[in-house]
Amino acid sequence: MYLTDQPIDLAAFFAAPRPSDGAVCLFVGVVRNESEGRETVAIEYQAYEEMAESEIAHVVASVSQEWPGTSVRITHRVGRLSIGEPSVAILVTAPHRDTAFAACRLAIEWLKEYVPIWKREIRPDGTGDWVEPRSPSLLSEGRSPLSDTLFNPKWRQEDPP
Amino acid sequence: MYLTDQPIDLAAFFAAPRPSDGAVCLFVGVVRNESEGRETVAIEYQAYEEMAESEIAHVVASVSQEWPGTSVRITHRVGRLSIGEPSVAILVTAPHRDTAFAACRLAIEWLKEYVPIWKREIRPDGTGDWVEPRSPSLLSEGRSPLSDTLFNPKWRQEDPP
Amino acid sequence: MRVRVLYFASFRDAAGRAEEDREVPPGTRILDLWEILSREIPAFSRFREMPPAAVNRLYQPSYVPLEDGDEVAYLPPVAGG
Amino acid sequence: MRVRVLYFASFRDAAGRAEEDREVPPGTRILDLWEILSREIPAFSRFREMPPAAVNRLYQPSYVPLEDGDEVAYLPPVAGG
Repeated sequence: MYLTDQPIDLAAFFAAPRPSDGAVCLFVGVVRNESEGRETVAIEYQAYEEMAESEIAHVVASVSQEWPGTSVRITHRVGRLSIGEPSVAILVTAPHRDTAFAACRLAIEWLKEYVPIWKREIRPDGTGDWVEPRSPSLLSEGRSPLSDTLFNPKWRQEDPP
Repeated sequence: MYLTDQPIDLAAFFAAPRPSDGAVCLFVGVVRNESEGRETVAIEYQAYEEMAESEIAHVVASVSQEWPGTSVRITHRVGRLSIGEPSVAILVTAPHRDTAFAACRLAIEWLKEYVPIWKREIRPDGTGDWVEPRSPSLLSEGRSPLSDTLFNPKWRQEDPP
Repeated sequence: MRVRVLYFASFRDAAGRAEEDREVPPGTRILDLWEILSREIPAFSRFREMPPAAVNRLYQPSYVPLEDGDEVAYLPPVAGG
Repeated sequence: MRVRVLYFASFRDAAGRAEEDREVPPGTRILDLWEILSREIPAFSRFREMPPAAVNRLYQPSYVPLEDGDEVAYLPPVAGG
């Protein structure tokens, strides 16, 4: 279970490193009070839950494949969050810091690009639009580099018509 | 006080982000059980304490200057540490993740290059040598890019003979 | 045949529902169903191209034919993290 | 004049002491004192060049003259983190 509707407890999330680990990199995304100059009072996160669970699993597996020797943990909050609350936490332990930083950064980038989670920034008057960055072009073609590689035999078997 | 001879309590070290912060990056260095293929059972950290305190302050100030908008916290352990114990923790909060990652990475690199702390890797038989990487050449010339810039008026006033 | 369609975020707001079952002819592709939905839900036509789609919780290209019992979702640009 | 010399890590092991006071002639530079110490402490001669040095807890170049009461440290390669 990577998604939770409960506050993320960072102390509990922080796993003990393995004896061969020399580096830990933790990234935490938190709800901030403004976005492009507009005040935000809260953020609502919505997920396609079953798919988000499997896509986050793909992120974990793909990052671990890209950076061998790393151990990757991810948790993502859903529901309505207040300013300052963690929305996502990614913990990477690795033998060395180069790998820990690179894997942690890759995990958050892939999560943001491929995991079906949406957010609505709520303004002081209670209104708020869904944030819609541009979809990565690969994804618009129905391809995810994560699941193509590892988890989508159907896609690999079929040729475009 | 950046140095401590007590175990680093990561939960206590984790500062609440500011309302305008959207990203937190935490790096933790931990004692690992081997180094270049040789087993390690513990590491002894020794510091030139008064100078290390001021050099870590220089790292914090220089990183904050290099990446405006970041907030940087550092703590470094001294004494004898067991496998898995944190030796250093660096916490950066920032409005956005690019800055948080970059500032956190820069802080650990500068700390490793310029802060007068040494470590001795202790082998199973109790012996162990001080780890001596190459000094950065600037430092061998008596110059620190951190303190030159901000804190060393003496150096800037004097010309080489 | 029958497929289940899921709506999320701005698509859910535009459709006014979170999910529904749809009867579609055999051979209907992901793109064909999107075009049907776009005619019903005006807000969908703001996309010049079909958005990313998932069948049974995996991203799939638009030319993939649907099968009876599939769970289909068209996904507005994601913004997790 | 009198300066205080501090030794750390491998330099402390080689010197057999953590610190000491030294009498040096006025005008002695950081490099001059290093050369004096190198003659006394054979392990120091493994460095072809003077290692980084700090006076009163700031890195300083080798040509800086010492002053009475200065705290001087020659620093083996650091390895914190």
